[in-house]
Formats: sequence, C-alpha cells, structure tokens
Amino acid sequence: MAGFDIDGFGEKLLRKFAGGTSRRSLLTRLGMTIVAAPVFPLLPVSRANAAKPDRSPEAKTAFARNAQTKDDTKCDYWRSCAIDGFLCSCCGGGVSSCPPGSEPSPVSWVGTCINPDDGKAYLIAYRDCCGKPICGQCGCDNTDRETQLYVPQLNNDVIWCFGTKSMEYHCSTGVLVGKAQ
Amino acid sequence: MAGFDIDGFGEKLLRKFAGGTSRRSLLTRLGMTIVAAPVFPLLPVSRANAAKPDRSPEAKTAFARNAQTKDDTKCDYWRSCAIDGFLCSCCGGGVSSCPPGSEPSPVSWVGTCINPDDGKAYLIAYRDCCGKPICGQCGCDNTDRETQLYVPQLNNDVIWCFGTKSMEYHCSTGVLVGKAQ
Amino acid sequence: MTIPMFHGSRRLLAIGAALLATTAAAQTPAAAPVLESETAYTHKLPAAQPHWAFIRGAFDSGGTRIFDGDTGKMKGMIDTSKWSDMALDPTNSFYYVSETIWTKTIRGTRQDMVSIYDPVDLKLLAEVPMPGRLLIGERKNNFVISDDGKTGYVYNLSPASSVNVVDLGKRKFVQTVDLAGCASLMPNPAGGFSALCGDGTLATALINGKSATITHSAPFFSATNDPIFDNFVYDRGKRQATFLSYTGLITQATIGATPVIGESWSIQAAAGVRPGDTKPLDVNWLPSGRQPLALHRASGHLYVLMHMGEYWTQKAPATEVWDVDLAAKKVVKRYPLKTPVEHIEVTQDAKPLIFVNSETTTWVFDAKTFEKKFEMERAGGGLLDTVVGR
Amino acid sequence: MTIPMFHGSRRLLAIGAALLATTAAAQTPAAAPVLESETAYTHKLPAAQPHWAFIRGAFDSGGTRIFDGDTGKMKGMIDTSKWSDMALDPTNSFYYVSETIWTKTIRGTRQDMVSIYDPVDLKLLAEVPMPGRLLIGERKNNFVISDDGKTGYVYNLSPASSVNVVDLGKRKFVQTVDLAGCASLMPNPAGGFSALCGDGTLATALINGKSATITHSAPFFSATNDPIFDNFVYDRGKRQATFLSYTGLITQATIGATPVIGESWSIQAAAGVRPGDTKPLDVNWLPSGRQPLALHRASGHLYVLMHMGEYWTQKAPATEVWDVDLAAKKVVKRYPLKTPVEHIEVTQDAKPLIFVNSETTTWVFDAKTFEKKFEMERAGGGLLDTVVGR
Repeated sequence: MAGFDIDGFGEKLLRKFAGGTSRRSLLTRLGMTIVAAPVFPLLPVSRANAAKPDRSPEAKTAFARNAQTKDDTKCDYWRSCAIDGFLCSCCGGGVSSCPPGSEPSPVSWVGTCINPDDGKAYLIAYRDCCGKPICGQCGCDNTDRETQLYVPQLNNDVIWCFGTKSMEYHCSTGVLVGKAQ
Repeated sequence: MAGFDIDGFGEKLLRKFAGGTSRRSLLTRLGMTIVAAPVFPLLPVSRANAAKPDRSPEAKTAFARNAQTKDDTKCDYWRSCAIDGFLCSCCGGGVSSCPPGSEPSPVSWVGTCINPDDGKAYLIAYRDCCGKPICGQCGCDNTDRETQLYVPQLNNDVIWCFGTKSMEYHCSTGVLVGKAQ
Repeated sequence: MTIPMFHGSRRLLAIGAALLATTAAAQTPAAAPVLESETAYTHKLPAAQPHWAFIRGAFDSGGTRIFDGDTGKMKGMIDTSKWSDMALDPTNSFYYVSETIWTKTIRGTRQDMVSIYDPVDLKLLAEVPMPGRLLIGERKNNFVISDDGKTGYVYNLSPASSVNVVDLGKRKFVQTVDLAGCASLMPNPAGGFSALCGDGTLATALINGKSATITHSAPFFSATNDPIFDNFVYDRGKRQATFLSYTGLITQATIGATPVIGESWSIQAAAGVRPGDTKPLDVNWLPSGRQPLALHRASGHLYVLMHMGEYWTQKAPATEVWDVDLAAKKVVKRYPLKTPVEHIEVTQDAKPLIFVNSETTTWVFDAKTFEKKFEMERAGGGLLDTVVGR
Repeated sequence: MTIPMFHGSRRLLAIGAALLATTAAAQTPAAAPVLESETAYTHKLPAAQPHWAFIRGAFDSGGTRIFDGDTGKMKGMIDTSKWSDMALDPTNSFYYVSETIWTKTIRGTRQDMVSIYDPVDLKLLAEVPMPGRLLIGERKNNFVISDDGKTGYVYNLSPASSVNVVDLGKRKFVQTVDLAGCASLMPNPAGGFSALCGDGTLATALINGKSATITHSAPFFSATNDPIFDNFVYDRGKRQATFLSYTGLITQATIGATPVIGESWSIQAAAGVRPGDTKPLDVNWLPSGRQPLALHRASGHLYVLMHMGEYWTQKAPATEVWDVDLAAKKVVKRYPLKTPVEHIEVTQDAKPLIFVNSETTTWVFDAKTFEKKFEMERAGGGLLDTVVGR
C-alpha cells in the first residue's frame, strides 16, 4: 500500500542487522544485544524520522542553546529535549533507570538531542517507567522535533507502557542510544 | 454494656416514633414520613449529640457571626457551619439537592447552625451526593461543633455515601431538618 | 437527618437506600427550600444548550464538567475516567466515553469499553466492551462518531496502529481495522473514516461489511518537518476538515470516498505577517497549545491560539487568539490574552462564545467582541468541547 | 531505542517484554551511564532509613511518596490507592495498605483488601480480601498493626461501627469485632485493640479466638465538648497512648488489659499561657490541623501544631509548633512557621527531623534547632509517617 509502513521500516532494519538470518534467530540475537549493550546503528531510522529538519549542532533550538549536562533532575538537562512527563531521576530512579517497583517499558519514543559538551547530536530513547501511580515530581514538557500521533515514535504524549505488567504511567527516562551522526 | 450505644440510641428514638408498634411496620411508616416530610422531633438526639456545648444564639462562633443567608454557593452560607466538602449548589445541584447523575445518601452527618435572620439554631443534615467523580467546586471546611470519628454523625470527614449505588463522593448538601430548640 | 434512625443498623440502612430510590426518582424537583421541610432529590439536565461547554479535567484527573457560558455555572459532570476520550452524539442523544479501566485501579484485569450516558440524568446506559485503545491524554480525534451517529471509531496503538469500529445503535463491537502509520481520525461520510499519516498523506478507510479498503491521498504535508496538529477540526455539515500545521499552514479537505485536499496557506501571511518557517533561531508568531484551533461552522471563522517564539515550541501556551475568516483567507482580528492558555473552543450558535483555559482557569469571551463574560477557577484544565463542537 | 524493531509487531513486542524481565531483574544497578551504552534497570530500596518520611498525597490523589530527610529527595512510591490507609510493619518488613477498590473505578464491584508490599522492590506480595472498611481520608488510626506485627486491625463504619481482624502472618481475614460507638484504634498488647468512644471512655477489645470481650474505662473526656483528636500517637515501646484534645488537654494512657489513664493537663498552662477553654468569643492558642501531634519516643518530646483562634477551629492550619517535654509537663520551645501547615511527624532517631506539610509544600526541620533542612514542592499534602512512626 501507499501508506507509511512502519512495520516494513522495522523489517528492513532488522534484516540489516540480521545479515539475512531468519527473523526468529535474529530476534534472539537482538535480544542479547539489547541486554548487553543497546547500541546499534539506528541512523537509518533516526535520519528518516528523528533527525530532520535540523540535527546539526549549528542549528540549535532554544532548548539546545540553554541545555546543561550536570543536573539530570532539571528540565533543561540536555537529554530531555523532547520529554513530556516526570523525570525518573526525581522519583527514586535515574536518568535511564526506573524507581523501585516500576518497570521500564520495552518500547519508547525517541528524540535527537545535542550534548552541549561536544556539540554533537545523540539519539535518546525516552522509556517510560510503568506500574506505579504518577510520580508528580519534576514535570517537564520539551518538544524539540516532537511531532503528532501519526508519527507515534516522535510523539511525547503517548503512554509508552506497552508490554509492561501494568500500563500505569509513573515517570520517564532518557536512555542514550548513541550518536545520531 | 457500658459503652455509648448508638444502636440503642436509634432504637430508643424509633420506639419513640413507633408508639410501640413493631420495628418492621414502624420502618415502613418512617419511610413514608421521610419521603413526605423529613421533619420529626430529632431534639433528643440533637440535644444529646449535636447541640452541646453552645447552641444558643447568644454564644456565636466566628462562623455564625459572619454567616449570610443570601448566597448558598459561598462557604459562609449559614447552613454550612459544619460542612467539609464541595457545595452541591456549585456542582449543578442545590443547597439540599444533588447534581444530575448523583445520588443523595440516605444517611448524613449533622450540624447545628444559627440562621442570622432569626438568630435561632437549626439542625442541618449534611447529605453527600454520591456516584460521580469529585465535583471540585466551592470546597469548604467549616467545623462548628464538628468532632471526631468516634462520634461519626458529628464528623465531617466521613464519606457519607452509605446505601447509595456508588460510594464515590461528588459533593455535599445541607438539608434543613428543623429548629434545634 | 436520618442518622439517628439508620446508625448502627444494616437492616435500617437497607431501608434507607430503598427510600432513597423513591425520592431520587422524583420527576419534578421539590419547591424552593422552606424552613419547615426539605426533601432530597436529584436534578436533571435540559437538552444540551448551545452555550454549554464540556471542560475536561487536567491530566490524571477524571471528570468532564458541563458549564453554561451564559451563567458561568456548572451544570453537571460526565464520568470521563482517567484514561478516556469523550465524544458527543451528533444529535445530542447520548454522551459517549471510550475508556480503559483496570479492575484494581492500576492493577488487575484491563477493560476497554465505550460507556454510554443518558444526557438528561447523566446515568450510565450501557457499556460496550471492545479490544484495546491507546492511552493518551488531550486528543479529540481518537474517538469520533459517524455523521449519522450510528458508528464509533476508536483509535488504538499497541504499538501497532488500528481502529475499533463500534456499532453504537446495536451497542456492540464490530471489528478492528488495521491502520498502519496513520492516526487522528475523522468520520468519512462515504462510510468509514479518514486519518492523517506519517508519510504526509490522508488515509481513507471505507468499510464494507467486514472488509475495509484503505487508500491514501498524495502527500500534502511533512509529518516530521511541519506536522499538522492532530487536534484538527471536522465540520460534519460541510463534510470538511480544517488542518493547521506547526508553521501555521491552514489546509482544508473535503472528506469523501476520494477526499479533495485544498491549497495550504499561511495564517501569518493572512495577517500581514511574515509566514512561519522551520528555520532555527527564527522568531515569529506560531500556532501552539494542546487544542490550538476552533471553528465556528456557520460563519467559517477559525479561532487559532498563537504565541511568539522559535520553531519547535508547538505546545507553548498561547498569548493571542487569531480570528481567521477562512473564505477570505484573512486574519480579521487578533486578541491578546492576559494569561496564556492551552485550549480553545467556540460555541456553534449565532452569538458564539469562546472558551479558553489554562491548567487552572477557564475564560469565557464573546467571540465577536472578545468581551470577557466569565472567569472560572478549577473548571478543568483539559480539552474543551461544545455542542456540535466537532 | 527499540521502537523501530517493535513497532507494529505484537510478536516482537512480546519478546521486548521478555527482555525487559531480564534487565529489570538485574540485582545490581548498572554503572553510571556512559556515552556508549546504557541498560534499563529498576532501582531497589535499602532497608527503611530513620530519616525517611512517608508522605501521602492530598485527598483524592493516590500514592505515598518516600522522601529522605537527609537529601530532600524522593526514594520511591507506595501504591496507596485513593481510598486507602497505610500501615508500617513494626519490623519494617512490609508496607501494608488497607484499601477499597471498585472493579470499574467508581462503579462495578467493591473490593476491600489489605495489600502487602515488599519494602525492597515495592512490589505487591499479596492481597488479603476482607469485609468493608470506612472510606475517609487523613486517618492514621483506622488501620493499626499489633506490636508483634502479626495482626492488622481495620476500622469499619457501615454506618455500624466494627473492626476487621486480619492475620498478617497467614495473610487471611479472621473475624469482625463489633465496636458500637467507638473508633480510632490502637493495638493493645494484652491481645486486641483499644479505641476512643463517643461516651468519653476508652474501649478495650480483648480477642480470644473467635470471641472478643469489650470493656470500657471510666469517661475521661467529653467527645462533643472537648474531643480528643483521633490522630493521636501510640508508643509501642512504652505501650502508651498520648492524647490531645481540642482545648489543648494532654492525656497519656498505658494500654493493657485494663488501661491506666493518667491525669489531663493543659498544653497552654505548660507554656505559661492561659489554659484553652470552649467558651465562644475567647481567643487563645489552640491545637489544630489534620495531624496535629508527633511524638519523639526516646526523648518523650511531643511536637504539637498550634494556632491562635477561637474554639471550634480545630482544623485550622497551624502557625506554631510547640515542643512539649512530657515528663516535665513543660513547653520547652515554640517555633513560629512562615507558612501554615496541617500535618506534623518526627523521625525516631537520636538526631530527629521534623516533617510538616501544607497542601502544596513539605518542610524538613532539625527537631532540636528547628533549622530548616529542605523545602519540597508537591511531595504530598496528606498524612505523614516515619519509620517506627506509630
């Protein structure tokens, strides 16, 4: 069909990693990869979806110009450029880890944020922590390159608690995936 | 037993009304009474529980001195002297009636409030309206002669949604029962 | 007044409840309270009024309050649970709530359903169970009703994208239609629904019995460079959708078997201002908020929330309302706001009222003069709706 | 980072969830994030710390946040649902939540239970179903635990007054004990519980198997003229309850088979101020708030929220904290508060911290110097608790 085929998208990417192996064995390997080190070339995707229009350090948004790298409990922390929610680092968790009793969602939305220390753009996976009542601390709503529901992985309003035991939203983390260039 | 016997209390009162008829037929009659006109001598009870220590117009509380009779959507409306909650008159209901979709509780807590127009004390039955999410309009917390949980009918924190289809608290009314003297 | 009787006896309580049934069922409200006697009763609502607004509580707070724009007073509340979307029946015969409830608050068994409420006594009439739906706040186009009021379309993301089709007449779930890469629904008079897609097209799903055929328009916007706000407006009468993009492009589309998408034009240009663009560092007037546009159908006036800022500030609270004459493609008035707001809606009568709200406060304005009518605290910080408001 | 893989495939999603299980189960947190790699994990809590406070959300908001008084930071959250009371296990082995949940939020089937949580990973360990319980907010003595931690007592009002006895070891409901005219519980070391009554007595229910004998003390307070705040303090170590009345009378009682109730004395007199009374128009310093007293067990210092006003202002936010030496019956210090507060609690260690909160803000003070340590916004506006805090 003519429509934007997210499935196909993931599919292509998978084959890329898989080096032609079957989908099943690929996923097993992929699984291991994620646990061990969740960094693999997401560039095709980030280029296609997250990167445009201005991923280059030269073209900084207001957020990027004022971002800092020292305090991950503040809304202007560099990784939070597209986060909407409560920072897990203020809820008993960390910038990329969940507070006690909550469960990190296996899926997430993404942002492309610029680290002011090296001026480079990084792909950030915003993983919600789920299964506790809403944390309510350090609420932020940053919207760099954030789009609407028809591009869900770039929308920061969706409750990303898919595949968790409870879908209740507690807080959001910003997991560093890797360089976006 | 030595303890304060609220059951016995009600019991006595019932027999009083019943004129010695059986409990069952009494209640039927009582039921009719309530629907038709919910006014019957509550004095024994109000004296015993609600009226002390200072029901006389001479001994006015700060609330009574500043109460008004014109606007039942304000916390200083005279009947609200012991109300804790949201005024149904601000929620689509009235001072003694429930907003659409909510259900008046058959039981209530009581207050003894002074009407500034005639300086007399009246017994007010605070009946919660139940079965809708919390109204959230015109929140008041007045505490004239309000006591603690071990005298529940004089405590204004209890959710009085007993015997309603849903126990969810929506708002509170102040039903005039009659003169307290 | 019944405590002394009822206290401490479950039997008595039961009878109390029985009594209650009688009193609450009374059709006619009792006369104005007199000092001698009062009977409890429950109010009923008149038919939905043109100047009513439906004001959703802010995120994480349930309940949608009905306020009368002529009095600034609350009329009642619809049970929109925490994770729910509300839709108004085109004929105002029902209030529909598409909701997700767990049997133990945040644990237990998940239940997805469309709950149907009577508009007069706001009582629950029926629950229509269905498969999952997306949990998200602040979306008016994730649950839409067909123009004849007979079918409901509920958007789901699992994270696969699909739509639940619910027969509201028979009150039963019919089927799920896959909708890969698209979201944000509008009913399609040709028999189905249309939606915006990540590839910049408009998808149209025509449902024929159990089968659905999905076609796509040519791309007409950039979903990642200049997205269209998914809280767009659909006009049932004109069968027309009005879209607004981050940079301020307005696009209208006639919805049918083959939607006809009109030219896009700049709201800033229509106000004599330099058109918005996506360039960084560039400061301009841009649309923003969570519900940034409202359409007065009869007059074709679009009211848009605007703010001054750089690009990628699409959720910033708005500081002005721009009144756009869509036929003339002109911004005819600009109204500055004392306090920034995030949502806007307009009533559909000949003397329209505008409702705007921030997290804490709701304001009512005359849509023609922008004279302030009311300012309501805690009415609700979420989505706004009006009768025939979609 | 997993969207591209997982989007649009339930099978893939399932595997994602499986992975997750692995990562989440990791016993040791990963090293500090580095720019090359990060794995998701869930933090665990150390044993409950002396300087922790458990801060309940305000009315109508679920969740009890654990804050560390040494850092002012949130450590985690306990799932106290909207209609619930929390109790701490005396040995800090569990967090107990006595709660009422409907299967459909505000409709459906009512479920009353004691939910048991693991203090390390805050996971639900068990649900113990039981008969009804009273729905009310802001009460610390409606759900109390026996000194050995084996039995829970849950107060119910239906509107008949009773107590559910729950075996926390076997995790099963045992029986309901009728308790006409009494409420506000404390565990009784003789095997059962005691409670305050509307006739001004202290009731003691001694449970022997399935039978319970209830005795009453002589009346020692007036439940309608000068009520004792039902959020009183019970000291497990001394087996002693400390009561405070509206006028400011302090009464201590040793709890046992036959409780011994001490003399009542005036907190105002203990501060060299005219004793409080019930006379109208009379302005004085009076205790008030929703949780107006906190006891530091080891030192026998009682911290009381006070305000200036007329009688029947028992819920007024407090403007001073009075530090009472119970043994000396002297108010040794008075601390004015910049912002009025409604709840107070104190930690039980040798360097105690005082927590006070208003609806929006929580403050941490050094209990000895009253030096301000932290001011936390939105930590929670409800009841406060500390380890061995009851």
